[in-house]
Amino acid sequence: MQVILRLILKRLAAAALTLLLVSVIVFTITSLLPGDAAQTALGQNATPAAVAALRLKLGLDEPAILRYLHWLSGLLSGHPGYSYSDGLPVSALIAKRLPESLLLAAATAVVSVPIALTFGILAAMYRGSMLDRTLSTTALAMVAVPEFLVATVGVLIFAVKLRWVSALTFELDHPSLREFLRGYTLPVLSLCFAVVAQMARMTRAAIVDQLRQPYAEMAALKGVSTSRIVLTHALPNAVGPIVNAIALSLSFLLGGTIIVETIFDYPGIARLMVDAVSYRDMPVLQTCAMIFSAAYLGLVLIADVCAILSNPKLRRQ
Amino acid sequence: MSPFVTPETRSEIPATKPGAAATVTGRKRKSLPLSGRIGLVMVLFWVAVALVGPLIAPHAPGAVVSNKVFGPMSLRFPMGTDYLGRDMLSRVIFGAQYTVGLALAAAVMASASGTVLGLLATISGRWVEEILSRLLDALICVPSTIFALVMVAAFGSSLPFLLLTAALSYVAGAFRIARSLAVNLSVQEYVQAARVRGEGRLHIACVEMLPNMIHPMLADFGLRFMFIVLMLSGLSFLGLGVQPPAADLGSLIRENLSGLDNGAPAVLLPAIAVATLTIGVNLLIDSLPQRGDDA
Amino acid sequence: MSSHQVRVSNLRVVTSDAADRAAVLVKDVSFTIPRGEVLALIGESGSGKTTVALALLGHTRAGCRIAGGSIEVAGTDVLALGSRQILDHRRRRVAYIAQSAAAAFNPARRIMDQVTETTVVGRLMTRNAAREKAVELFRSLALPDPHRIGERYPHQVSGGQLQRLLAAMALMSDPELVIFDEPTTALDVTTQVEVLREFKRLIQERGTTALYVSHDLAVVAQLADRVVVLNSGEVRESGPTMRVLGTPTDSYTRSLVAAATGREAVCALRREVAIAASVGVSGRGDLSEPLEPLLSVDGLTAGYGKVDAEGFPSAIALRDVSLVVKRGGALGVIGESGSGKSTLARALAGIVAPAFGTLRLEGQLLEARMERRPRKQLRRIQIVFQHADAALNPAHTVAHILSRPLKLYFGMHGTERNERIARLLDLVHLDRSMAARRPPELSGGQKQRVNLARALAAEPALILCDEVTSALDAAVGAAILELMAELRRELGLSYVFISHDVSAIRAICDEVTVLYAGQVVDSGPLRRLDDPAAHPYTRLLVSCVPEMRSGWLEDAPATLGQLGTARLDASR
Amino acid sequence: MNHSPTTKAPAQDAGLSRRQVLRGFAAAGALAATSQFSVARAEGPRVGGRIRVASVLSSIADTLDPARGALSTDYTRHYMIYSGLTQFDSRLEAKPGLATSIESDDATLWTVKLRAGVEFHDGKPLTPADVVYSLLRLKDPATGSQVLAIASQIADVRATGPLEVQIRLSAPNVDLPVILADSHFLIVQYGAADFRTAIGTGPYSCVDFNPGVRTLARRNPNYWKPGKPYLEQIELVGISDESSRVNAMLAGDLQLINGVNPRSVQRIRSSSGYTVHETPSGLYTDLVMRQDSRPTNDPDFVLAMKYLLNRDEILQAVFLGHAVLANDQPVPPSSRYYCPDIPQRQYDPDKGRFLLRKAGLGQTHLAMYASPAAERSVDIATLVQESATSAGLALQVNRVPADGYWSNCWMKHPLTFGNINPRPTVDMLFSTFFQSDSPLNESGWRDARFDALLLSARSERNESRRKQMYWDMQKRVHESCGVGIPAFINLIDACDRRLKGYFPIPIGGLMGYNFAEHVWLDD
Repeated sequence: MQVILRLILKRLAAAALTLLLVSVIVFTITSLLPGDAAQTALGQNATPAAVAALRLKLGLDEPAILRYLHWLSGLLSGHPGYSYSDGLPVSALIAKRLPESLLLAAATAVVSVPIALTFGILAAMYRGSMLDRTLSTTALAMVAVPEFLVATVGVLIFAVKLRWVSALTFELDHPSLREFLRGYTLPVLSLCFAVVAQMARMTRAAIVDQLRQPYAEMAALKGVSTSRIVLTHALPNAVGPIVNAIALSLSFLLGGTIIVETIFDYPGIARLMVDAVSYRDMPVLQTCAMIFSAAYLGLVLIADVCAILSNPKLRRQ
Repeated sequence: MSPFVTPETRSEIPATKPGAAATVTGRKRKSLPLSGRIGLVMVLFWVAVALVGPLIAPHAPGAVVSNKVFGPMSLRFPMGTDYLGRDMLSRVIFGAQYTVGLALAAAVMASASGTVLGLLATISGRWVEEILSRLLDALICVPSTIFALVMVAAFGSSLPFLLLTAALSYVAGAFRIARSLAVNLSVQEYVQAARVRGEGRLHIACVEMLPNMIHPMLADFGLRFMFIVLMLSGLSFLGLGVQPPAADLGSLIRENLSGLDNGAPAVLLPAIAVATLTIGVNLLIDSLPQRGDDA
Repeated sequence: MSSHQVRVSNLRVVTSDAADRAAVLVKDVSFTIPRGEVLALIGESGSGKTTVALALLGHTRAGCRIAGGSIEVAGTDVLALGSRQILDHRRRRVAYIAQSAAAAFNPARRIMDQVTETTVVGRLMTRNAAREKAVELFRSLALPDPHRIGERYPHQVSGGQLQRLLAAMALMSDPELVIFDEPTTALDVTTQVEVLREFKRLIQERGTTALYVSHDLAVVAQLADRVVVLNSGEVRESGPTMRVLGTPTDSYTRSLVAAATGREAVCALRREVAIAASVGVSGRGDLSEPLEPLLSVDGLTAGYGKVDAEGFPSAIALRDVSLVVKRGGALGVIGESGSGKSTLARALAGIVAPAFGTLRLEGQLLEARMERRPRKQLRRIQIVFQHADAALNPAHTVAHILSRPLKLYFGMHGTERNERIARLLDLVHLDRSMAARRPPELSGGQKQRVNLARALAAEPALILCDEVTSALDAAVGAAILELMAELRRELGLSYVFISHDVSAIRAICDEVTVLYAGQVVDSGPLRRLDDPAAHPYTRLLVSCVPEMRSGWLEDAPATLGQLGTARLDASR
Repeated sequence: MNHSPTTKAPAQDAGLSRRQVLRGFAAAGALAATSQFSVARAEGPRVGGRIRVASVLSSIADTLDPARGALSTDYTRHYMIYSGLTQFDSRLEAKPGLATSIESDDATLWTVKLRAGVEFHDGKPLTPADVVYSLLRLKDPATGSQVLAIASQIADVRATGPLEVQIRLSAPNVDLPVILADSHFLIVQYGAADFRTAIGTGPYSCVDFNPGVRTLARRNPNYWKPGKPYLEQIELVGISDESSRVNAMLAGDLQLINGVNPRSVQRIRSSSGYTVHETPSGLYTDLVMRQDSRPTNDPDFVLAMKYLLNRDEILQAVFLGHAVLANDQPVPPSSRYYCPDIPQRQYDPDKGRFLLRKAGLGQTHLAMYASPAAERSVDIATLVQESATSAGLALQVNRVPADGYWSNCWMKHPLTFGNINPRPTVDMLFSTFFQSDSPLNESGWRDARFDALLLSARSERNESRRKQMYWDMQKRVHESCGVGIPAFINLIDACDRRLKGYFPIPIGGLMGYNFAEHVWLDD
């Protein structure tokens, strides 16, 4: 357990550094963006007088670096400031969006992880066979088609033509399972297309790698069936890389869903961040970046802890 | 902690020791399996289209040549017309040029600089390694689409910046892989032998390690290429990407998306083009003989 | 004939990848094993012996297939079995004991689960019955704590114990045939004796029919009733063990036996030479011995991991080691796994920085880390690694590999360098045309010769040899040793020859240092190995080297246990 | 009733004072309201039903503050929740709203009579203080108002009675009643500053507002128009992806959408349950040639580019015919001030080439900035590029992301595209985008005669003289201004066929953003 504790502590320190770097990078690039929050908010009506007035109102007259430092010190004390766009506290905006994003990610994970594992395990079990090739090519084809095309085709068939599901995902006032399924089926499936392939490939590769180990041959030679070799011998040893692939895919599900969120009008956090870019809303943008980065670092850490826990040699050290 | 004494009694099958990644180069090339050949044909086809296509394209990519939008396939317009009545065949040809050229160049840049940085991190001191790792961690943290969006918003979508953006978005992943490969290689005995001999770091990185990283990096390159193609099409979805009237294949799908419900070839054909290109690259790379691959 | 438990006739195994250039791995091999007998399948690497053994289980490795012939085990036609019947065949009738138990056990599962797996899955026994039987087998194989050892994970058990656990796993179903595939090759000699002894006892007690696959004639001589000699997939000779090993008729068998006995003979010869030489040296020592030794090591302590306040690393591999290499001398360092002998080589080379102690080369202080050593000192000490394979960059040609030290140390270019490369190849008896090849195209012996040539290119004073022959077949290894002896004579080189193999040490060294658990327990001239006054561990090591006579196993009395368990623990 | 409401008749009589005109406004407005109401009654509007409406964009910049409304979604939201002193009718003239009358003698000092008995959603009555506060805050820089420039015409607003307010302008403007119908001038409660929620006097009250996600509004039973509104609940969302928007409607998830791509019109029309509402409007996308930089300030270049606009091709290829031919001046044919006498400029590449050569610009390379922010400008740009190439001019299309386009590209580079929304009055249009010293004078065009005409027209109470001035101004723009206007774009909405009561108000889509109080849902 001490290994894990030490790993976690070390990673947390590195993560803090990484997050700081992310915020510096985001800050640097956004300060290179043309226009500021006042100009973009006024858009076509941005006369110099109006812009100056709005800048004053938003506090944009302060130097950018000072605003960044304010934001940073605010974040450290748990209060990431106010949105430039509508003056709401950033935390309130995030509080509305983050649960939605987590819900979508969770729903997608619940569907895609078992599918990917099944794909990967079956492909590994029958590697080199027709089934393997079919599954692998299917997975590739799934990811090779741009997301927005998959989503739009899905909407045309299942929402417009068949009317089985909804073409948008609305905020549900009184969610029932039926409503949930209507609203979430298409976005979840579109996202599955994007993530299943990668996880399936990694699963297959990790298991195949284990199947090449002498112990797998030994198991075969003592009369263990192929399926049992894969499931009870190779799989426990392949947990590390598989969990890692899942973690990477899940981190994608939080930040990489911008297209799906746009198409299904899903009120997720990726769209919030894109809005924040469009409106030069530095506090929101930075906070979103922090969330994505923290999620990524956290997931990778969890994956590494899982990998250690799955390995008796490391676990007992 | 002396290594186990393990006589090679398994040499009935060709040696498949870890680290012997380059055995492939030593052994005589086996002919590609069927899937690899299919992949090769697909890739060569699109490379050929990108290279010679523009010479034989019937129209300029921006020319409106028909007053019928989303026209069907016909003798005059073999791939139909697009949402403005432009010739799809010409647009797909020029689109392929952008997709193949841009994505290929970006993937090469990402993989190459990832490899170089990975090597650098491995052979340099702790501080360089730490700084590089943190920096690239920071890059990988931010979702690539959003990163690209910010980059394009800040620097515009001229070709060089698009290239740089795509490369930057994927360099971190390449770095991670290159670094883990390099770390594995750095404990190989031949690297230690070079060190004991008194070789400089540069020599160790470039001469001893690099040649043995190329093949696994190539496998990674295929995926990276596919992701860059998809990222470019994602960018075009968000209204960024290649400058009009030029368009990469993903943009072609995007701009003709409203033709989807009546099955316009203007949207289906570029989709097929993207799929065949990316699948082709991966089939080809997957079927390249890898270390210890028994499939 | 019905007494024949195993009948293999005209077995043919080919590679299946490309039909046009299918290589034949096993050519028309036939043999039988009567019930209750042990047949040994002898051959060097590449002989096809493991392929034959696996065929009895109805298994071929990926890329191979059985192209003809028939295999009958206990009346069952193995090649006619369907995929389900094959599983049953392996669960009930034939058991397999692999070379490396450490690799054959799944690291992520408890030993008991793996030992009982097939009997439970195959419904041969209930779970509880299987566990009881396993414990009983553990006990009969003299495993410590038989009730609880099954609850451990493989990494928590020593190599010799794992090998016995693997045997227990094989015997769970009371199989009709047990296949031993080099089961002791990966073990230290002292462990090997114990394991061999247990195997022999089990075979005798149970009247087991067994196929014993090995390259080691001495081991085979202890266990097998009959032998089949394989070379390049073909049977060269077969017959009763003592007849074949004693009076081989086939030329190949003769060469095998010669290599083994020859080495014994050489050893015997050198033993006497060494004794004579040491007498001679002492006689004219004052005349020829230079004032300072080539290399002297004083109080070397080294290890791995974090360094504590007093400067000790968390895992200490070497403790207060001192030794001296004379100019032109060959110092043998002998020890088993965990003795710290490889760390010694690395510390001398500067790969591992010692925590304490000083190194002196020709009287000059050597920097601990190689980065700090001047190039001239680096040049004077060259290292040759155990895995010839891993020590050569697979991406480069032999010429390129050899050219590096020439360029680095001597700034050689062009024709001069090429000529030197050619001469180096001559020196290690490699054809000059090899220069254009890459390591993957070379055989194991050739690779090790290239490694030697690379070391020689630096024109060193001292070559550190870390288990240089361990990964090679006996005959090939012997040839390398011969070459090294020759080079030493011609070039006046010094060696630090690190090995677990007593006979290899005997073949080349004139001084010996015995390492045990990171400490020097014994040292002296080579004859120290046969000195009755030597350290008990030294004597144990020597007595555990198998000899090619029947009954040796019974005569070899010593076990590590006699040294006391406390010291055994210290070695891990 | 002729094509114009009854307000027209006195207005065309030059002898009447504006004071009388505006009193007429009051009477006619009341009449119009009741007559429309009775028409609706005859068809049987049903009270009840919930609809979901999607506009083109929604983001974290969404606001409940009418002063800061920046997008059609904002305007729509604000008209749902708030009421203005006046309202637009389908001819973009002012009808009474919270004001029952707006009167002025000199078009400078205006007296506004407020409707009695109007209640805010929280039950408080509407008072002059609310009106004074609402109008004056538009002038306050701290408000961040979108109409700071227009509101600065307001010199002062004072409560002059229990239901009376006086507005003093800094200069005469006969269009004030129309300006007050604009969504930014909607009336908020006195002291309103925190717009996390909204309290207005509009037809719907705000139940939930989540920026970038949705606005949920429920029927205001105490709305000051008796019987209205009809719907029980409206959920307003913004969906930027057009195909998502159309698909979601066709899938039954939305009942009303705007910003329909011409390419989707046929598809919606052929569906059984949905219909398209198309409104010709004054919306246009124009090529802006800055007059303060080379070479776009060369009159020959400007004229050449106008000849190189292949209007028919743009109309067909870009808008599929869902647009009206324009003639390089901003007043649409539907306006009563439209000048029909100007001959239509035709696509003439030869003339274009000749003029370019004359200007010495045969081989110039020039960047042309377009953006999704300016509707269809990217497509138009590619077509312009093609025809320019045929005339020997190498134009490079620079597509720029929507965000930042207005502040950093538009009008900043020599050759950009603008996108001008319909304005309620010709005066607003001209004074914002063509007046020499207007900060938004797109092309930086300077024409002293035009400026003089504009000022005179603003205070000119004689309708025919005013019209003549506007005609002259259109001619001047057509001849020499640095904007090329190829087409007026039709506003295309689509809705569920059961949605009734829809009529166009050509200031914008969704009935000039005002659908909420007018439509009902049939069973």
